[in-house]
Amino acid sequence: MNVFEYQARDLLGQYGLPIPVGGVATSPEEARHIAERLAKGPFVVKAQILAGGRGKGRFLSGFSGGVRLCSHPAEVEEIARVMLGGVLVTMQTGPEGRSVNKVLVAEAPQISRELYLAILIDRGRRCPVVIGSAQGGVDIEEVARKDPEAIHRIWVDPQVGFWPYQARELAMRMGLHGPLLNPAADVIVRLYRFFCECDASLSEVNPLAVIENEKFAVIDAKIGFDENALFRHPEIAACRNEVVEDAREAEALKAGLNYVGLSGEIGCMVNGAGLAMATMDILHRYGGEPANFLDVGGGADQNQVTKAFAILMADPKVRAIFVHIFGGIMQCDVIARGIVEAVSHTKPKVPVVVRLQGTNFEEGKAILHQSDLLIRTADDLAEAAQKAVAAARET
Amino acid sequence: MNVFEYQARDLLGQYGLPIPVGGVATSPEEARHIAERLAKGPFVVKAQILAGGRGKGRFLSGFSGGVRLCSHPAEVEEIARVMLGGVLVTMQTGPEGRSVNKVLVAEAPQISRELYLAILIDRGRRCPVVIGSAQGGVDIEEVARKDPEAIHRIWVDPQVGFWPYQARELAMRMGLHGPLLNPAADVIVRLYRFFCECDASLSEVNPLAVIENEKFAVIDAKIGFDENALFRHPEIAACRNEVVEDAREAEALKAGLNYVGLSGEIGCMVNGAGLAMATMDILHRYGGEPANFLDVGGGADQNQVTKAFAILMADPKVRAIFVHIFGGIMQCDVIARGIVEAVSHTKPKVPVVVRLQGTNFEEGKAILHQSDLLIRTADDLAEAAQKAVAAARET
Amino acid sequence: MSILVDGSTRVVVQGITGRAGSFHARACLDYGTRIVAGVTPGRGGQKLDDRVPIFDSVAEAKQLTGCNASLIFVPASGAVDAMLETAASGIELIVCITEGIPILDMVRARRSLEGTSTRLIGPNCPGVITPGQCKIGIMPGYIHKPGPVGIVSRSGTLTYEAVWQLSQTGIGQSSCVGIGGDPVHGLGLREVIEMFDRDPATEAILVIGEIGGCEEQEAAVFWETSSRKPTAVFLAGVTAPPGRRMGHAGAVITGTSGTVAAKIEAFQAVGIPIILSPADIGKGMAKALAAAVT
Amino acid sequence: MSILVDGSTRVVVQGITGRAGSFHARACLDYGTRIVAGVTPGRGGQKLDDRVPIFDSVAEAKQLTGCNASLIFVPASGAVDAMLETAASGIELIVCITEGIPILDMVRARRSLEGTSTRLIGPNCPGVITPGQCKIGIMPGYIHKPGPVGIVSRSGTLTYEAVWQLSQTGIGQSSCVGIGGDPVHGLGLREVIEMFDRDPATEAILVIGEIGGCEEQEAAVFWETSSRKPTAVFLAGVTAPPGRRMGHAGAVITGTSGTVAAKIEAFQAVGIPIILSPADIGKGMAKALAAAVT
Repeated sequence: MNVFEYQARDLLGQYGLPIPVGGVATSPEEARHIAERLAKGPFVVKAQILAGGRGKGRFLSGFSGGVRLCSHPAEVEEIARVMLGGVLVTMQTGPEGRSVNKVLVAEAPQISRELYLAILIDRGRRCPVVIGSAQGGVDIEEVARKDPEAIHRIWVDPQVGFWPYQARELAMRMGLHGPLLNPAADVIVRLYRFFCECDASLSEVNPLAVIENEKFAVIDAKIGFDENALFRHPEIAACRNEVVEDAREAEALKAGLNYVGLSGEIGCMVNGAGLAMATMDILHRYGGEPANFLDVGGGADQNQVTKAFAILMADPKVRAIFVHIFGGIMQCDVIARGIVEAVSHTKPKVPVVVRLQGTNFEEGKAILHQSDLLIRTADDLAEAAQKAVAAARET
Repeated sequence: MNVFEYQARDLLGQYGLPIPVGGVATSPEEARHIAERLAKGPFVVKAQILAGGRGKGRFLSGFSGGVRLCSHPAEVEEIARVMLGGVLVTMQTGPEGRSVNKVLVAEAPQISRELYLAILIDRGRRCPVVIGSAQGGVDIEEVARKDPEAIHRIWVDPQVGFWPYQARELAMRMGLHGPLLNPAADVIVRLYRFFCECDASLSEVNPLAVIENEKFAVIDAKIGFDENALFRHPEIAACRNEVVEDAREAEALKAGLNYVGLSGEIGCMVNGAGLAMATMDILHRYGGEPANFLDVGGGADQNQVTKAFAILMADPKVRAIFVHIFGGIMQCDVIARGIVEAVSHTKPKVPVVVRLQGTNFEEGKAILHQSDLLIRTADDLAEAAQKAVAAARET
Repeated sequence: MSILVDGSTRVVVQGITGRAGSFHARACLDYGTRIVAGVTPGRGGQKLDDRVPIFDSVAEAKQLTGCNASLIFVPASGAVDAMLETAASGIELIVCITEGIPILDMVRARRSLEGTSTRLIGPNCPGVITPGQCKIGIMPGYIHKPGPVGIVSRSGTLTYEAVWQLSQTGIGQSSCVGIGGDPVHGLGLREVIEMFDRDPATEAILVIGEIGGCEEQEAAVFWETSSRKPTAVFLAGVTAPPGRRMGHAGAVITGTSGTVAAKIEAFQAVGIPIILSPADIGKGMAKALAAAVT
Repeated sequence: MSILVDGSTRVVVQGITGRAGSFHARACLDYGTRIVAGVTPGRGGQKLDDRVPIFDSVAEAKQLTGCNASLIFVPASGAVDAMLETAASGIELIVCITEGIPILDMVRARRSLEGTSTRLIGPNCPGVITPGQCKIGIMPGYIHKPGPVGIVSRSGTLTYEAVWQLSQTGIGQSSCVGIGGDPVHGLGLREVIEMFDRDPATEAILVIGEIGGCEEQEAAVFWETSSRKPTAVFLAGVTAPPGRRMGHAGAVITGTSGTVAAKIEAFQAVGIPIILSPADIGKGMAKALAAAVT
């Protein structure tokens, strides 16, 4: 679960990381008031969306830049007015962009150097890795490609923990010496504590700025949390309601379904994450595009099937629904009854294609056929996918 | 630093350990009010002193028992009136006993079994050890002597941590099974978390009671903290003012001196803990008894020497003062000047014997001799100790 | 022959009195697996269905039943504790079905298992099965059929689909191992592939990978020098968008190494055929086997 | 010959720019110790008294000066970090003077040093000296004199008193090691005694113990089978009350093993003479040496 920049700032601030003063605003007036309360300009106004590349982004309105510097509170208000309610398109948002409902207003300190700092889990080594670079403020993947030597890593033995001397070693490799060395190590140690204590999956500060040649400031931060660990961090889990930008995903979340919204036209309902991805892939092979990833899980009950149908049907892009179930522990006849119930109940206006395979699949098919509902079935996966793609083209 | 039972209860309660409801009172009326607020009797009234054996203790007034059961709030008030302001003598207090300024009033649950549980550092293995026994409510040293097999230990690898399965293993060895097993493990895990997170040096629950055959209660707890770690636990360090029972120790604490009050007649001032103990030992060999342990440390300045003198002289038992300094990094001439200053300033009414040895000891002796003060000196340690013992007998 | 488990494997089920634990313990028993013990702390002395004795601890279970593999259904908050308990008792194989374990807990768990003789499969996996001999997991047993193909997979139902297609095509399996969908887990693709390579009963290998991480690339390196057994690979998630978690905690593209394209490239570089459609897994495997014969 | 340190030992001082660090670094230099580097993070590139280069890290200091022992004056809150840094750099001897380190930090530190080649002396100790060759610590150098007696002690000034008495009696020392007064520390009494036993330059051993713990008892066991070098023992704290911490964090009697009586018994059981009065340490040692000659 990723959080907005303004939420990340609050959480990092609790761990003593140096955050430029500021606040989040939902109206232009509020943005102006925040700027007025800050000591002095210049100020920065930043559109709050969950995607990177904001600085080089462009609003659908034509306004350029999701991050803008201002000298006066009046200018802050003006910029906030343009951003709020707008749709920002960046390299990471796709062409549809993201709505901007909040802006961050903060002091914009004089930056003398821009560094990169991040902590994440190295899956291969199965441990946290602390990553630093003297080349901050730019795309780190780009740095990694062009100049891999410029990226420094410290892997952490989870039994020994991360010690200040390791933070100093990283800081030194990032080119920090003299009076900057201990403050840099302090920032790194605090970020590591935050990472572990809050069960973050990613803690990226980019850029970490040196200001006035003597101290540090977190200019931008991208923070993600391990969903599996949210149960022990109720205060972080509470951020969730704010961060679901997609209405379909918000619904699915409430229903306890694993859903990711996509831009295609075939609504998918599958049991199992791997099978769900494979289902999306085969639709694509036959010229269709999935409207979503949806894993109803291994033990979905009729209620969840009904909810899943409702979510798929509420999506105006969906032109056909493809239900793909491999009955392992779940029995296909039970599933079939669930589908019949759900379809009778929700009365989808688009064609429904069902492939049932595995345990009791023949009984399941029989149940679907015996219903009076317009449910198309197929045994073979390829055939089923082709039927789904064709069905989507009908409407 | 050990804390009172009522303080230990509060701290353990914060970690979710099952503490019978109750409160601490400094007056009989307050004790009665606490009992009245509790659901029902019986109640227990417990004298708060920093020594064990209270149950079998006796007040100087003749009243018997520092832990008493009562049926009614009126009886609680009555017992509290007898205890408060009294002096309780137990096997651990010495004959002078300890003043009782507070009593704990708590519900006294119906106990079906009494167990023992403790966590401390095993110095030999250099790790925490969790100790449990089915034989609680009695002196554990006695159990260890008579029935060593009845005491169970789990040593904890500090890199791996203490896991619930280990707590269950201990609980099983303590004879806890069925519906008691998981609640017992929960208590043990919580006590371990408390131990580590609060830097305890000892966390002893004795007895840990089984009540109503289904849950646990911490009936008495003895908690000590690592003094070296108090800097990171300001809330625990704040307990300190409450727990210094000896006025001389309270003074020494303020002056930053390492002082332990004893019952002899020779006030000692020594640099270094080992030398200070050895000094006490040699006085004892010659028939004297130290009034205290006092280590002024390796870098004591004149100010501390003056304060140390003041504390020794304020002790009415002290009949002679023995200053014993080995000049290593400290130079004896500097020390001698400090002693001269301190003696001139504080004008002790008892004889002062000084042994200076090590760096510049001859210059130091000369300074003492040249002063007009009645300072007795000796080169040899045996001679010095004998002079100190003799001096104490003069007065 | 087979890998990891066979007819002599003696299994303890941790969390056997829970809903999933009891359900799947029975299904494993029905398949013929020697479930010799269950563990639920506080329920020691009871029995499951009058046949499987339940103990308070794995150590007790091991001492009294000689179990040598554990199947874990303990909820996420206690699963790592269950793993460490099993490892401490000296049991050599853990199959952990539990889903939703925090990644930092798994980091600690894996670190603690280092240097022990215990091997972990999972968590968040369907388990392991040697058809006709031993099923330790939640996969539907009846779709499997003994035979020459070893399957290793990061997925659950997709593996069932693959097994189904193989069995329908008449191709049996030596063992099937679901390594789990979490980013930090026990045995990896490569380790299982190496086991299959050494196993005389396994004549060919099917690898089912997906987006996220770089285990597929690490596994591919193996063929540069070692295995000559016919192998086919299917990879799920070619249409998955970057940065989104596709159900499995581990199925998320971060950086370029996590994409299907990067993984395909790695296998193609060592000459391993890629099955492009999930509908062609049975056919693809048959083709790989046939190619090896000629 | 000697143990642990000699004229070739190359020392880095961690915390060299602090008050105690710079004072004692100079005192060690004056004694003739080869202080080749200092470390204070953020002060790299400076020098102490224009002669000792200061580095930002121990790794740098080691790489550029070849130091092989470290003397730590870092305050308690950072001392364990300094130890781990030194161990990670591969330096084989740490002498930590720092007082007041929390015991749980030392528990972690000792555990982390296990399996490394680094030996720790201290913390909360006076250090180690091989008279005439190398002083790594805060003891007054001039009281020492080269000779045949190896001293190991849990104390500071009491050791100086003992050395003083020995030197006054004409008995020199091979090496003197203060192992420190904390309950969890580096090298123990027994380990240092074993080193003295193996050291050809050490002809006799003086042990200075005190109340608390049971290191003395563990050390005494050594003589049951091994050392035949003349040995004398002094133990401080016969008059200390139970349960009170006598200055040193480790000097507290808990249970019976911590008492002087229990420790005396252990040494007497293996025939080691006990020096009863602290005024008789020189004489006692002379007697032990004389007894050995006859």
